[in-house]
This record gives sequence, structure tokens and C-alpha cells, in this order.
Amino acid sequence: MKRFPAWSLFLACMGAPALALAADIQGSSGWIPAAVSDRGRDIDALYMHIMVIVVAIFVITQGLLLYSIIAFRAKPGRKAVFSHGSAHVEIVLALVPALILLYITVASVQLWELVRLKPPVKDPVRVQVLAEQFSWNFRYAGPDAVFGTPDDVIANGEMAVPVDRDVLFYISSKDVIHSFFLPESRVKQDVVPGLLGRVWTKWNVIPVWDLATQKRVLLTLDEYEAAPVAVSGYKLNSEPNPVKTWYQFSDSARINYLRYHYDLDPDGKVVVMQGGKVVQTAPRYVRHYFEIACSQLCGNLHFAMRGTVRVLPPEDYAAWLKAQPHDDFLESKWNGVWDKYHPEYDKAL
Amino acid sequence: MSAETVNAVVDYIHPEPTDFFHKYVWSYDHKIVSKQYLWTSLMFLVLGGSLAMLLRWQIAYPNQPVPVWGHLLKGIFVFDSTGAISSDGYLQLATMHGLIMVFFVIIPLIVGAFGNFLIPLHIGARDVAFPFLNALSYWLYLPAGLFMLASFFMAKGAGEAGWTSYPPLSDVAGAVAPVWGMNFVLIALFLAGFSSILGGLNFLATIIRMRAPGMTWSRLPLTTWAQFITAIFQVLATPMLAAGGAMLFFDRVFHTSFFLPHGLVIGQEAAANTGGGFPLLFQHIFWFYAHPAVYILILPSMGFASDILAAFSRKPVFGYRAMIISMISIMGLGFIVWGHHMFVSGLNPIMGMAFMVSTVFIALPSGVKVFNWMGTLWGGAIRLEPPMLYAISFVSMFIVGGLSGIFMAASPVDIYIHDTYYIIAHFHYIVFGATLFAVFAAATYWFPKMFGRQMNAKLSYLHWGLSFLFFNLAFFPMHFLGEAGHMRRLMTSTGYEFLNPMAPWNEFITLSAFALGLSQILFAYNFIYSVFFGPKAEANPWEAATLEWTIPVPVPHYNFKVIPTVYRGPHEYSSPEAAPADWIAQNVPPIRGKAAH
Amino acid sequence: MSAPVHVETHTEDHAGGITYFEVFGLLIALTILTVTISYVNVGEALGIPQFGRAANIIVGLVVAVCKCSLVVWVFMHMNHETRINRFVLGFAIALMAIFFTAASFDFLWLGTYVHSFARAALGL
Amino acid sequence: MSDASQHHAILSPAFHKDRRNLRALGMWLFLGSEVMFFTAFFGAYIVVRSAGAASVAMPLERMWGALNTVVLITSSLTMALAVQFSKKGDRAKTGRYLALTFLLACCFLVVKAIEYTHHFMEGNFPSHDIFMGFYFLLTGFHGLHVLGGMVAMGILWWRNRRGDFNEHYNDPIEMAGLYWHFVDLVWIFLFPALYLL
Repeated sequence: MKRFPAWSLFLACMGAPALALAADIQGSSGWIPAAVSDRGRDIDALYMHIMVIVVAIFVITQGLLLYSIIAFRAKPGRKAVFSHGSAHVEIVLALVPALILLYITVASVQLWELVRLKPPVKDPVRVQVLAEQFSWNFRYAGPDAVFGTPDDVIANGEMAVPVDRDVLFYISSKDVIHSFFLPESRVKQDVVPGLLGRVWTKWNVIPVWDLATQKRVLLTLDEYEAAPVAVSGYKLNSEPNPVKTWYQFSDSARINYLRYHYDLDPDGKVVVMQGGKVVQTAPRYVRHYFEIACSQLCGNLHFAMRGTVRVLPPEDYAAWLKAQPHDDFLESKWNGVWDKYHPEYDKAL
Repeated sequence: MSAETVNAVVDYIHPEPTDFFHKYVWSYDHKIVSKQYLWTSLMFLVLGGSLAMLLRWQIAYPNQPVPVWGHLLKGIFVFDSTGAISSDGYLQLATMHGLIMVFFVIIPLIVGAFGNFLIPLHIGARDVAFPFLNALSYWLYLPAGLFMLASFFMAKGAGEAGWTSYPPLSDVAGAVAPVWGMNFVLIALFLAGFSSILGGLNFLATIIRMRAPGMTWSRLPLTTWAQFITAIFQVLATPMLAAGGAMLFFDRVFHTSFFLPHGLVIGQEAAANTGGGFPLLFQHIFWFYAHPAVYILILPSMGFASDILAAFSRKPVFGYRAMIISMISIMGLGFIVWGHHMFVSGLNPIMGMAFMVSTVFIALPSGVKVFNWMGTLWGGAIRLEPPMLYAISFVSMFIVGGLSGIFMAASPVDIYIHDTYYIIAHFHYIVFGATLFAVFAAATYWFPKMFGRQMNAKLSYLHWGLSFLFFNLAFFPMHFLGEAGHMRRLMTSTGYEFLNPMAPWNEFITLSAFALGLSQILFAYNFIYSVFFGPKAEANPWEAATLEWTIPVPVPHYNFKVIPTVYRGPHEYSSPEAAPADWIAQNVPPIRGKAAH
Repeated sequence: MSAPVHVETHTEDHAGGITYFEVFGLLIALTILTVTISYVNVGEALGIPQFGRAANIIVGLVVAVCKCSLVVWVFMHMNHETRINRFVLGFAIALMAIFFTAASFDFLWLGTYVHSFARAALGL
Repeated sequence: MSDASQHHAILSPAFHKDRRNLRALGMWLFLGSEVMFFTAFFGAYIVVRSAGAASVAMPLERMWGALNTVVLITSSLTMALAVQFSKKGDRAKTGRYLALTFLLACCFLVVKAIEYTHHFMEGNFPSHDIFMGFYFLLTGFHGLHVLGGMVAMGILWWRNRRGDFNEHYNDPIEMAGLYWHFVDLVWIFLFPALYLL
């Protein structure tokens, strides 16, 4: 048999996923959006536990595979070991993974219970979410705390929630299945027409944009109150990112790789707030938002079904609710669908 | 069936045809049917792969005109008036890529082509149990494929509700543009499902009742065992798909409301259907089929890999019995894990918990198989021929795909990675990395038996190296996209700020995917050239022990002149009984004076 | 090679001690029974009016299962069939039971999720 | 006698038994797959009915359904008898019972057609409400199975007349019988599910 040096090529190729994995671990902190809720951090922790287990198994198994290929390559004069296997080895090799899997199961069941079966009971902010092709509608009960009354606050595309408070979403759809995805909160739930789903989360941080570094940062409520933050007068602009990676040969390719920055809005009036009061100092941050995505295919403009959520200090949240204009068109979307088919929840709230 | 009775009726089963029509078109011969499946599904593989290339172009270079094709087909097919891919076109590409690859490439390729060819040869039979049904199954599959292709030519294009075709999107008028394109897809799936059921019951009956004397269940080659388990899935799960598709078809054509609730409003208009149904019902029916279908996609490849690894390690499979037990447990558990596709779909969370437990534990038999493959290599005398390299890559890629599956099985983690590129990475590692590499292994391994010629080994090595490299470069970074929360089926991620950092990775993936696609030309060239001009092969070029290698090439019409009697297991390589040779065929009578196993 | 078989060639007009005509008579009788019962509220007749409709469903299904077993056992000769064929049917029925249970459990459990559209249609 | 029949005459009983068991296995596998096909429909029906469609009016006339039940049960009996006589090699009686089964199947479809006509005249199309949707789905696919059975029966009657079958070789009739009893079984569940409950 001619000895094609295939194993060396194999070695080179096996390196590809291994290197990529290394790149992954190194780059993770940048790619996984930082979790902004306790449950989100729990999910990340479970993810990392599994990651450690998986990387260990990956390295051991691929290493052994590679070792066997090199060590047991056919040589003249050496015969293979004649063996049909061993029941003892088999049992050990089944038991060890079984124990690992048992750990993963127990950890997952506990967390699953928290994120899916234990809704907040202590006075959460209740928001109704109505998905449609291709936008998000939000409704708050208003001063009387009853949904479906004229004092409801209705918004489209952008919602606001107070920081450090439980938020309970009631979600449904008026046409097809969408998926309510809050990446930073690690919340995702399909929005099914005819089905009223509940998801909940709690934001612990307020997203703002650092004007010095032109990057988004997350502040706790105390940090936020201590810093001058512009609440209006700035605009988010973007342009193709001039940084080019070695494999990017085409300039037109980078139209989807953008560099974002906040600039002064020529039409807007700059208002800077610090500790709940308007101040005259130059702002350090601009108030920013988290994104809401649709993660279930919902039609041809699925990719554009984006919403935003502003996480605000309590008083700003109250002001935001007051500032939402009344819109008959938006209201008609609720009357026609939700109020007709989800009456029991509207009464209960 | 005893050898005497079969030998007595050999000429009655189906005499060797003399005319072209009965020899190559409506043929009862399992070898011809297998080749019909092979060529048709390879054509679909080229088509499905090309669709994927277009998809990748759009993701990396959003709304840029597609080179060549965009200019040629401006304004038609999936292209808009500038030659870029339109938003409807993108979804059609995604939908049809998935459907074609699952139903018209992988299943027909590994079951229709290789299963058909190998099962009778492996068990020592002259043909499958029901040759008529075998021919019928191909001739249902072909029109199904034609319906699939025709759907592209319908007004407003092919189906665009994703390969899962979840209602109401796939169901209610006005949610997506295509009308008859989607209906044609459903008809195609119904026919393909019927074809798959016929194939499956044929294989089951063949394996249960047509084994040669001495070919006990514990002497079957693992390929055949895997095909047996697969066939159970085909027979008992596929009807669910047909039924779900039929209900969807009723909803679309007769305006019933099986999957449509009350009060649907599409745009500003109330839907015409009366309502009263449940969208999630379809997901239950669909995944009751489609999860077993995932095992239909992988089990036969596991079988190929097991037999090939043993043959080229010159060693019996490590834990043959454990391999079978694990396949049987995969079958048992495979029927009760479908809910893990529905963790975030509005499934009752208590059920989600139950499905999570069963899902986590289906990793166990898969793990046992991986350890057994590694045990087979351990202590072997490994010959790194092309089939062996492909088979080892299968194991390596299956490990990656299996390990990433653990993240999804843990349902709280799945909440975040569900419907992201993590899923795409996972199942492409399984269906491309594992299954297609096993198909390459099987193709190079059984090529001499199928076509009586040898493939060029150097080209195979080159193809293997390039495919392995570019496959990993294309699909491994998809895990990163998934970690970043990059949703599936996004025509472009430009609109989302949180996905912006992933744009360079998307371009990297696309370039790797193009390179991966181009590497396949090597295989296509090697395969087609060798079918016609390759060097003539010997009957048993790999010194393998299973029955198909005991008969001459080209395989005669009735496979076995005399039905063989089987005396030992399928992988008795390096057995002391065989010394000084390192292999002994299954049908060689026990050699006196040496310990028979 | 084949599994041990004991398939009779049925030259008698009965299978397992019961004739086809007896089975036919039973089937007709059960049909009459199930139609008659459908005119009666079984729950009320048994003194448990709160289970009225449910009791009817149970009785109807029990009768259907009896008829089904008669046909499978006698007309389809399941009593003489090979083990593997019995297994095939049993496996399919087991899968059917799994699907029915799972689907019902998912949809009829009014906990975290409420299929309120359907409930609204009921006027609940 | 045809070629096939002559050929079968020279084969051993053991061969016939093997062949019969093989075919029976194939048929049972097919029936298993049919069970799963109707499982999806019945599962959906159970869910929809239990979850709220109880209030829909069921516009079905249960006597028509009962009549059809009797017709199908009778056809099952005649089919069983046809199989039995074919095993005895009694070609005349086999043919007679096959024809009778065929006629009863026709009867069934005629009754079904009358019912369908009534529904259409009352405006009860499949789109009328979810119950009618299920009614047409279930009876429609069951009707297709009846039609398929009739085609098989016709072919078998003709082949029986031609002399293909004898006491050694009668598998096709037996297999058609299994299929026909299955069609009867589906109806046995359809009838109470749609007409009575």
C-alpha cells in the first residue's frame, strides 16, 4: 500500500475547528451580548457549565481520534488486535456520560422552572404585546390598572420599562407566528395567534451610549443618576465600517458592517439630566435602548421586524407613559383582536 | 427463506429484462432502482447546494446583484429587477434548500440509493421483498421531485414559509405571496412521503424474512441494522407528515381551519377562515415525523461508518452488540423527544421539562456509538484509504454536532439559541459534516461494487481534504453567530445593532461556503469520470468480509448464484481463524482446527 | 432463514372457536347498542349528571374498541398471526397512544398558557 | 390456468408459507403506517373537540352513518368469507363473495354521496366550520381508501376468474382482505367520533 501522507493533512484540518474553538472562547465576551437580568445571567452560567464539559469532551475525543490514526496506522508486520470489545469498558463509557447528563438535566430543570413556571407575583409591570406582520404593538393598563379601557397607553415599535422592576409580558399575535426575542435578557417566546403566552424578566441596568468612546455601556441606576445623560438632542448615525479584515476583498461587502455613533441632532434641543434634574453640563452619555427581535420566520419582511425597549429610571418611565400620544389607528388593532378574544385576562388585571 | 425454495423459484421472481424500458426505466432490480435513486438525488444535491450558494451571497453581500445569475435572470426566479435577491426570493431559497436537501437528497441518497443497493447484498438475498413496490417507490419519488421543481415556476414562486412550513404563515391566504407554489410543495411532500413509506416497509420485510441461512440478527452488518431501524422510522413516522401536509392542503385549498384560530387579522383584513383550530397542532404533527426524520438522516450514515471503520481498521467493530442496543434505544427515544423543537413555541412548560429529560438522555446511545467507533480504531491496523478518511471525518464531525446538541437539549439555554445560527451549525454538522461525509465514504467504498470500477484515490484525497477544511471553516463560525443571537432566516442582519459585529463572520462563512461548493466539483468529476472510464475493479478490492464482496463485479442479475450460508459475524478481521490472512468472509465455512468464533 | 411460523391455512369457517357469522352478529349488535346509547345521556342515567357527555364518550369509545378488537382478532386472524406482525400493530398503537396523550396534555392544560381564542368561542 | 398459476402449482407448501408470511408482514407494516396516518387526524380531532369545538352544531344524520356501518361490517364478513373460500380453492364462491364485497363498497359510497349532497345543499362545505372540516377530511380520506379497496377487489375478481388463485396460492386475496378489514376498522371509529359523540 502506498503511503499517502494523509494523516498530516488530517492533522491540519483537525486544527481548524480547534483553532476556531479557541477563537470562540477568546471572543465570546464580545459576541455574546452581556446579560442584563438575573435569569439571563443564570442561563449564561448554565451555558458556560455546559461549554466547559463540552470542550473537555471535544478535546479528549478528537485527541484520541487523532492519536489512534497516527499510532495505529497499518505497518508491515503488525496485525490489528482481535477484539470484539469489552462489556466493562462499555458500561463505564455509558455511566460516565450518564452522570454528566444527569447533572445537566438537574441544572436545566431547576432553571427551567424559574424562567417558565414561576412568574413574578409582587406587583410586576404588566405589558401586553401584540405582534403583527411586521411590527410590535405594546399596551399598558394606564392609571386605572385595567386593560381595555380608554386610558390605556398604546405604543408601536418602542416600549419603555422601569429599571429594577419585574416586567410581565402577555404576548399574542394577530396574524402569524412571531417570536418575541429580547437578546440581552435571554428571553425568547414564540408569539402564537390564538394563544396567550406569558414571559417575564427584570432589567437591572440602563443602556446608554458613551459619547467619548462611541460605544454602548450599561449603567446601574445609581451610576446613571450620578452621570450627566442627554435624553434628547442626539441622533444615532451609522456608516460602513472602514476596518477591513484580511479576507474581505470587496468594499461593497461591508455595507452591512457598520460603525455607529451619536451626533448632535441639528433639529433637536439638547436636554441633559443628572440625578433626575435638568443640568447644564455637557453630557457624558446619551440615553440608549435594547433591541427586540423577531426570531421566527413571519413573512418576507421578517428581517425588518425590530423593536426597541427603553429601560428608564422610575420617574422617567412615568413621564414616558404620559408622553405617549393617543392613536386611534393603533387602538383599533387591539379592539379588533385582543379585546375580543382574551377577555378573561383583561378582567383579571 | 430456505435456500432450496429460493433457488427453485429464481427465474420466477423477475426474469432478467432484455429491453431498455424494463432494464433501466421500470426496473424491478434493486441495483438499478438504487442507481436511479443515486443519480436523481445527486442532481438534487447540486440544485440544493446551488440554492445555498445564492443564500449565502445574499447574507454576506445584502442586496448586491448576484454575479452572473443575477444579471441573466434579472426580475425573474428569486431575483429582483437589479439582479439582487428579493426578500420573497430569499425565503424561497431558504425554504426550498431545506426541503430539497432533506426530502430529495439525503433520504433518497442514503436510504433509496445505498440502502436499496446494500440490503439484499448484505443479507444474501436475490432482491428486496417486493420488487414492484421498490420500482413504484422510485417512480413516486421522481414525480414528487418534479412537483418540487415545478413549484419554482408557479406564479409568485415556490414555498416560502421555511422547510417546517408552520401555519398560519404557510396556511392563511395573504401571509406570504406564493399560492400554488406552496400547494405544489405539499403535494411533493405527500408523494415523497408515500415513496418513503413503501421503501421502508419493503426494507423491513426484506431484512426480517429474506436473510440467508445463518445470517442471524447478530451477524448482520451494521449498515443493514441501521437501515432496519431507519425503515421503522420511515414506516411509522412518515404517515404523520403526509397527514399534516394533507390537513395543511385542506386549509389552503378548501379553506378549512385545522391550524387557524379564531380572529386572525392579516394586514387590516380579517382572514376568510372560520377558525377554531390550533397552530401548534401542526408543530406537534410535523415534529412527530420530523424528529424521527432526523434519525432517518443520520442512522444509515452511522451504519456505513461502522462497517467502513471496521474494514479499514482490520478489526471487528468494538461492541457490536452495544451498537445495536444503542440504535434500538435511539429508535425508542427518538419517538418521544419531538417536543424539544418546541421549547419556545408555546408548548406547555411541564411537557417541555419531560421532553428535555428524554432529549438529554438520547445523547447517551449516541455517545456509546462514538466511543465504540473510537474503540474500533484503537489497536487496529488502520489503512487510510479514502473511504476511511471520510468515515473518520464522519466521526469527528458527528462529535461536534452531537456536542452542540447538548446546549439545545438543556432547555433554558435553548431559549437563547433557539432559532439562531447555533441550530444551523448544529444540524449542518450532522447532515453535512456527518451524513454527507458518510455518503462520500460509502460512495468511494462501494463504488467498485456498484459500477465495477475504481475511483481515483488521489482526487478523493484532495476532495476529502478540501471539503473537510472548508466545511469546518464554513460551519464552525456559525456557532459564533448563534452565540451572538443571530436569528435564522434573516435576509440581512443589517437592521439589528446587536448583530452588527457579526457581519465580517458572515462574509467569512460565505467565502468558505463558496470554496466548499467548488471543492465538490472534484468529487463530481471523479465520480462521473470513474463510472465510465475508471480502472476496472476487482471483486473485493478492500479485502472486506461482508457478503457483497463475495460476488463478482459487475454484480449479476440475481446477485447470488447460490444463496450463501453464513457462518460468522460481519467484521471478523484479524481473527486467528483467518491467519495468515487478516480477514475471513462471512460465508467461508469454519476452518477445521482453528477456533471458530 | 425465517422465524418459526405457525400460520394455518384457514380451511374452517371459523377462527379460534368463534365463527365469522357469530362475529358479524356481535358487530351488528354492538352497532345497535352504540346508536341507542347515543340517544341517552349516560351520565344522567347512571346518576352522575355532571359527567353526562364524558360518560357518553367513554361508552362510545369502549364499544368501538370492542368492535375493533373483534375485527382484528377474528376477521384479520390476529389470533393466528406471527409474533412480528402482532408487534407491528402493537407498536403503531403504542405510538398512537403517545401522540394522543402528548397532544391532549399540551392543549388541555390551562396553566401558564391559555388558548383563549378557543375558550372565547366556547363563551367561557 | 395462467403461467403464474402453473408456476405456483409446482412450488412446495413451505415456499407458499414463506411467501405468505412475507406478504402478510408487508401488509401489516403498511397497515401500521396507515394507523399512524389516521393518528394525526384523530389526534387533531380529539384536541379540537375537547378544547372547545363542542358547541358547534353537528349536522349529521346518525341513521345514515349507522346504515353505512352495517354495510361496511357486512362487507367485512363477505370479504372474510371470500378469503376463506379462496383458501379452500373454491373459485366460484370466492368470486361471488368478492363481487358481493365490491357491491357493498359501492353501496357505502352511494350512501356517502347522498350525505355529501345533503351537506352541500345545506351549504355545509368544508369551510363552514372546523367540525365540517374534520368531517370532510376524515370521511374523504376514508372514502379514498374505500375506492382503493374497490379497485383491488375488481382486479382480484378478474384474476380469480382467470384462474390465478388456488388453495396454495391466494395471498393477494388474503392481503386485500386485511386491507379491507382495516378500512372497516377506521369507519368503526369514525362513526361514533363524527356521528354520535
